[in-house]
Amino acid sequence: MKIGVFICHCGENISSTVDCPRVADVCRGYSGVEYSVDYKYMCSDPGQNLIKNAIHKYDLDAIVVGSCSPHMHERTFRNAAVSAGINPFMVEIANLREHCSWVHDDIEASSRKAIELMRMAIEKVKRDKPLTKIKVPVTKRVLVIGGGIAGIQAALDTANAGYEVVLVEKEPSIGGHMSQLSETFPTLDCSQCILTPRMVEVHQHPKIKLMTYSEVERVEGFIGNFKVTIKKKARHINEDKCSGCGMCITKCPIKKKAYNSFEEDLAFRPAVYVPFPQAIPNIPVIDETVCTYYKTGKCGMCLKVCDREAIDFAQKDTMHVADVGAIIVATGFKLYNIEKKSGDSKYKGYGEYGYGKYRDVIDGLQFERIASASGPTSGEIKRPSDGRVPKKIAFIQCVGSRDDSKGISYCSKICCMYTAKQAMLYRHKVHDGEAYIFYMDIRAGGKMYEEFVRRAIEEDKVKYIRGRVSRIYEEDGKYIVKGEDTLAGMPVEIDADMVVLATAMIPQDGAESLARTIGIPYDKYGFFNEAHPKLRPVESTTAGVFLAGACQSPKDIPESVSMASAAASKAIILFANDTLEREPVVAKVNEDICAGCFYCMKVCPYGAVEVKDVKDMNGIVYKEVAYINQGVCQGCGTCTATCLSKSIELAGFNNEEIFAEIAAL
Amino acid sequence: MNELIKHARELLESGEVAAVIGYRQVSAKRTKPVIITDPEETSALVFNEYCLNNLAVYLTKARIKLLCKKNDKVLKLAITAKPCDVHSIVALIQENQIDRDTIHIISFNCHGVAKDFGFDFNGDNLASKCITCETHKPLYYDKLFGEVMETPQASDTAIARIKEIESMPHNERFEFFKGEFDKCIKCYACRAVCPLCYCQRCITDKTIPCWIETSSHQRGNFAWNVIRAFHLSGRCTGCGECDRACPADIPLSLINRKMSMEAKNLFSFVSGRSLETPTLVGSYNEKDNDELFM
Amino acid sequence: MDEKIISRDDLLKICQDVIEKGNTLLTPGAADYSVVKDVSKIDLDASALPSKISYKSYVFPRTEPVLYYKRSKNDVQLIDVNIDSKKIVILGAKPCDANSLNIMKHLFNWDYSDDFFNMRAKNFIVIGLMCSQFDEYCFCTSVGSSPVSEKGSDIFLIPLDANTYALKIITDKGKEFISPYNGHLKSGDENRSKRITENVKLPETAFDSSEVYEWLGENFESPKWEGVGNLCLSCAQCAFVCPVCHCFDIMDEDYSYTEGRRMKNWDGCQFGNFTLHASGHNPRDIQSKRYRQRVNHKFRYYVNKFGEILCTGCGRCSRGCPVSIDIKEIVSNCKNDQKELK
Amino acid sequence: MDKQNWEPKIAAFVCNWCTYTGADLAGTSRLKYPANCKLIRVMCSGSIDPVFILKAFERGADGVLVSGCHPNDCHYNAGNFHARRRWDFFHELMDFIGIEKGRLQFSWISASEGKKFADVITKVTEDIKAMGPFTAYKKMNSEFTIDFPEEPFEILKPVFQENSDKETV
Repeated sequence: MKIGVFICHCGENISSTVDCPRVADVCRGYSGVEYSVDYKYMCSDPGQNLIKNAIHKYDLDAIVVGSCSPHMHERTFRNAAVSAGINPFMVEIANLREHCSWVHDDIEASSRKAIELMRMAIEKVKRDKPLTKIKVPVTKRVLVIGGGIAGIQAALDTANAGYEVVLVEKEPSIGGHMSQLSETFPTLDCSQCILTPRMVEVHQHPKIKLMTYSEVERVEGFIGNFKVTIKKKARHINEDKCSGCGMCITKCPIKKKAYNSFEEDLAFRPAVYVPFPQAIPNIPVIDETVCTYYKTGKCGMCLKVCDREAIDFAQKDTMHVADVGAIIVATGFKLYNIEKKSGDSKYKGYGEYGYGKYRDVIDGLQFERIASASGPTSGEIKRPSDGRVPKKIAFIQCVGSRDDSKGISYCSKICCMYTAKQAMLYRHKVHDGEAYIFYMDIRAGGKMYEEFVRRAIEEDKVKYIRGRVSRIYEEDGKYIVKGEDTLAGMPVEIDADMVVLATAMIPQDGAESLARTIGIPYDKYGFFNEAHPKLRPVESTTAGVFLAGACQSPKDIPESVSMASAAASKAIILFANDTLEREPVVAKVNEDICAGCFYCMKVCPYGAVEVKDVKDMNGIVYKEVAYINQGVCQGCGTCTATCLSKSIELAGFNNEEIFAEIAAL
Repeated sequence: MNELIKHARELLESGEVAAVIGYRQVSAKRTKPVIITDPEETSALVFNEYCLNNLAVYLTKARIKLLCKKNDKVLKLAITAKPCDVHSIVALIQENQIDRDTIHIISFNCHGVAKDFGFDFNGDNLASKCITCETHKPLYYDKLFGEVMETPQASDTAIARIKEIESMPHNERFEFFKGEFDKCIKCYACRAVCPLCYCQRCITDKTIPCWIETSSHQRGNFAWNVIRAFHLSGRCTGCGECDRACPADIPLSLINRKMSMEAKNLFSFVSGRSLETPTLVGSYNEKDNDELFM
Repeated sequence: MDEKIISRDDLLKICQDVIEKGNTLLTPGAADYSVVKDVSKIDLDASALPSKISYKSYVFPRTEPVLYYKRSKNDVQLIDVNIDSKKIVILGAKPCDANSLNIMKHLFNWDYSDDFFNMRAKNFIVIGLMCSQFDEYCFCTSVGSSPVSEKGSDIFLIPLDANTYALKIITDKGKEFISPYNGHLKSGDENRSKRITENVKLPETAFDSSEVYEWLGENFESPKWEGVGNLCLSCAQCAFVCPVCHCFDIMDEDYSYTEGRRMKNWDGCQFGNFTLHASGHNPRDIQSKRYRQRVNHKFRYYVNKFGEILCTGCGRCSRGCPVSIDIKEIVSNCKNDQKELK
Repeated sequence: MDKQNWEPKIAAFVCNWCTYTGADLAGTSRLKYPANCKLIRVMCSGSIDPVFILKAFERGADGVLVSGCHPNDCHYNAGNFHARRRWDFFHELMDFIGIEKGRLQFSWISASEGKKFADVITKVTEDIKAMGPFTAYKKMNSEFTIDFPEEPFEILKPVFQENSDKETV
């Protein structure tokens, strides 16, 4: 093997404390080194040309560059090597700058260390093997989990780019939390009005396969080649036959047994229902838990009135398998449960605010329903308890958020804005009403956001009080809100008719189990982790799985939408090629000597290890060995060290290479 | 003993098992493993205080597994196992080497075995592992024989030895173990008798690169014995076969015992005691000891 | 034959002199033949069983460098090993051990003369001691030796009583060794030692080695090997404790990246990798073939090649076998169709 | 060996993502630390096998440092957790066998802890200097080593030439 050695001065960054010409001289003396040279700037064009010319002239098989950190210029030198016809993995970098010249003063010591670092790199490169990038075929179909605004946006963008989409939503209708909202800040335009057309578009899009009332059960495979099993829960309505006429809903005798969860339990719904009138798909669901038929076997009113024979009491959950190349997770959020919780819950709740005890102490989403024209009060602001119009409302921000003692230290980001909006809406609808907002800080970063809050204060006379509320109790039909005005430095007491709590956003139920199903990491609250907080915010650490919306952290609508579009474009980028190229730094099992203990499987963070049967000449399985799926392996090498017989090799860091480095210490 | 023979005979005759791995008597105080496939030969089977071998080592051997394949059918393998040998079987099941379904465990209520062949069975000559044994009744079995009898009392000299070594300064300890390991002739009997050393090719047999020098000089011996002990850390079930097999009388199970104690201290784990507990190697706890790390 | 009488004290004086001259003196213990530093601790016990490990490692070490090398850019420099020429005196070698070098020397000299072995063997003085003890594993009488065999000894001792030994000088090397100490020797009476040797209890002859030789020749493919093959666990303890097993492996060891040494290490035919070819093919892929090889090598191939059985009947391999495989039992059962090998 | 002029040889096995990058940061921050320690980069601390450490001692290292990402920070989620369990064990074994704790040290150094990297290297170097050469290990095979005439590439001689600004290309 012929090795070329190139020592970079990095201007004077290296050469000021390392005698570069001497290092090059010494390296020339090592066996295998055909050519050794030092140069002012190896990464410059002349420097790279020096490398390329040397490769041609001396017919080099491998090169070692003594320069800055490989994190800096490994790619540069690999590209130079490739253009001169050498495999990029036959390039080793000795870090003479960050690990040597910059950190040592003593010329003698750092020159010696530089020589030793070069010796290690030379011995390693002798054992390097040419590697080629791994090609994996790509299934050009995306799975979007969650049919809220983020999921809808991601699905539409991907579908409009020409790729098939499977959109899975666990509720009977898509729309998510946005469909529950009344108006949106800072424009105060009607939430449903802007959302519904998008929902219809999803429904009618030829590339989108919509699966509502469904959940992801299992995810196998890897980037470009996921196999997803989806459980479609039984609706007990034949979707092909149902026309959405709603006769079954009107005739259902069960009227007041089940709370309407879309109305945030402020209203009831029948046993057969659609969540809301604009639901997509407009197909009802029969709730087995309240339907008389499932209890007594009688009734069957819906069956009688349905002229299309769409009612199917015997329907069972079904499993569907989809092959997809990418997954966009957009499972969204739910609100912190403010009722006082027993000890087993992760969060403590706010017993002192009396939520659940006093009917007029409500959370933000309940207020949205009350303020919504399609809500239970048809948009009139009324108290849930007695239907009276409240003359004084206290809004309390940061209920749950930014409160370590209650379990959440993060800011839920949107509460400042929606509380301002809700106070504004209240003032618009009840002109003589008073709105008080208890806040810790007002965080109104965003286009037109600060102006919006100012408008609430200045034009709509919303009264902001900086301070926390210690407790709420009922007295003569009023709710006494005891708090503190920290700016005035005195206690405050407000006798409100209604209290609205801006509760924290927390991840949707089952987020953690879904994360385990897909194999993506999540933080201690259950929000999914992005691959890099700044540079890869929409990718999970699992290749091919992208994140959109509030499942990653609290977000408002425009952020969720832009993140969804970003996730969609990541998927589209992935689909731009028929095959996927991956760095070949992956582990490989020596099947001849694998004993099949599967410790590698236990330690693999990515589930890349599979069981493979080894057959003899007659096709009879005689042993089971580990097999590492090259598409899934991320190349950490934990399996290589766990393998007791060292039967796994990590390409680029294999045993011989590391041995050589140690030997050349 | 007749019950054991009868049971083994029934198993073989019914065609349920392909072979019975057991012990036969060769002299008054010595038994020897025997692999029986013919019902007629079951009469040789015995179980007593001289059944020292840990027969679980045979379960992973390809040639023994081959015995079970008859006309496309995989028959069971019956094994007579002391309660402590069952620990090895559990560890092997957890490490995917055998299926619980294909092993028929014939076990015994055990009151200890002699430390080696040829010794009278009494407190002075009790095998070291039996002194601290807590499983006189097997944790898993398909058939149980034997009466519950009292184990002779003996003092735990191994633990005293470990304490003694721990009290030495580091350089003395190093010299002590260097001297012990220097006796090693690299016959690998410790590896051959260990039920958990089932690797198809041991790390020491791999010479490109040569992580463990194959020469049996001090350094090669040191590397081999340290890595052997490390590979068994958290896995060793403490059967003590390595000690018995070693022709150079290196106190191998002393190190194994020490590492088992560490497994218990650090991770509250004892190998081979439960099929449900995840193995120590290959699992982790976010709360594992972090003191070691700066 | 020249027979003398020596008292125990005089014998120890000779030993003391050997040590003082800077030579190595070995005596058998329970585990091993060990180097004597203090002659007063010498305990010549004719009724001890053979030690666990034989003394072959002193002439054929378990590991030894055969050359050193150093690589420079375009060159390799080789440096030979100096073989220590110290005399090694074995006092009280068992008759079964004493003959081991004589048996092994054929192998180290038939096509290539192995200096390492020959140099050490030349400096070896074997003082044999009659053996008066045997156990269930001893079978020296079946391989042409006996507890009173003088074969292989340079000098042979027969204990007459607690403090006197009959001393027979067997070889010229022995004569040369003892000549400086002739003053310690008194002339003896051959009949007296004969009375003792004739009354020594001999282990029963377990098999006829020529019959075994015949059977092995005809039953290479015998299914009987399977039984013992299933039982054997593939360690090489039998080979490593054997006084005449001599297989070795050559291995290069680097001790810096440009320098290194070539080592000669013991190897054993029961290891699965022993015959593993670079191609991946293994002619002795299963244990029964390896065990068959071991028996064949000892009782047939070596006889064919060198006319001697590669076995001294010491029984170490059986005594130490973790699964109690008894080679005597195997060999004596092999030609008996009624008995399986296990 | 002259203990005054003796410089220890230290091998550090570090993960690519945290400690190696932390060492880069120490460089870009121009922090100073002794030049005794050479880094061997692996992808994750989970891929460091105890045989690496024994081999480093065999090759004359006087001390070994193993370093990776902090718990919960692993680039590969869990590699360092497996590593930690492995080292907890191996370290106890080494201690029992008689290798002092200072010879084999462990740390978690993140990519942002350039200062910590410099501090750790300084501390490890000082610890090992105080312990002296690891002769117990090095002596083990002295009977089989011979002295070759000269270190092959004269790296022990002062290598810096005063006027090194000559044109080399």
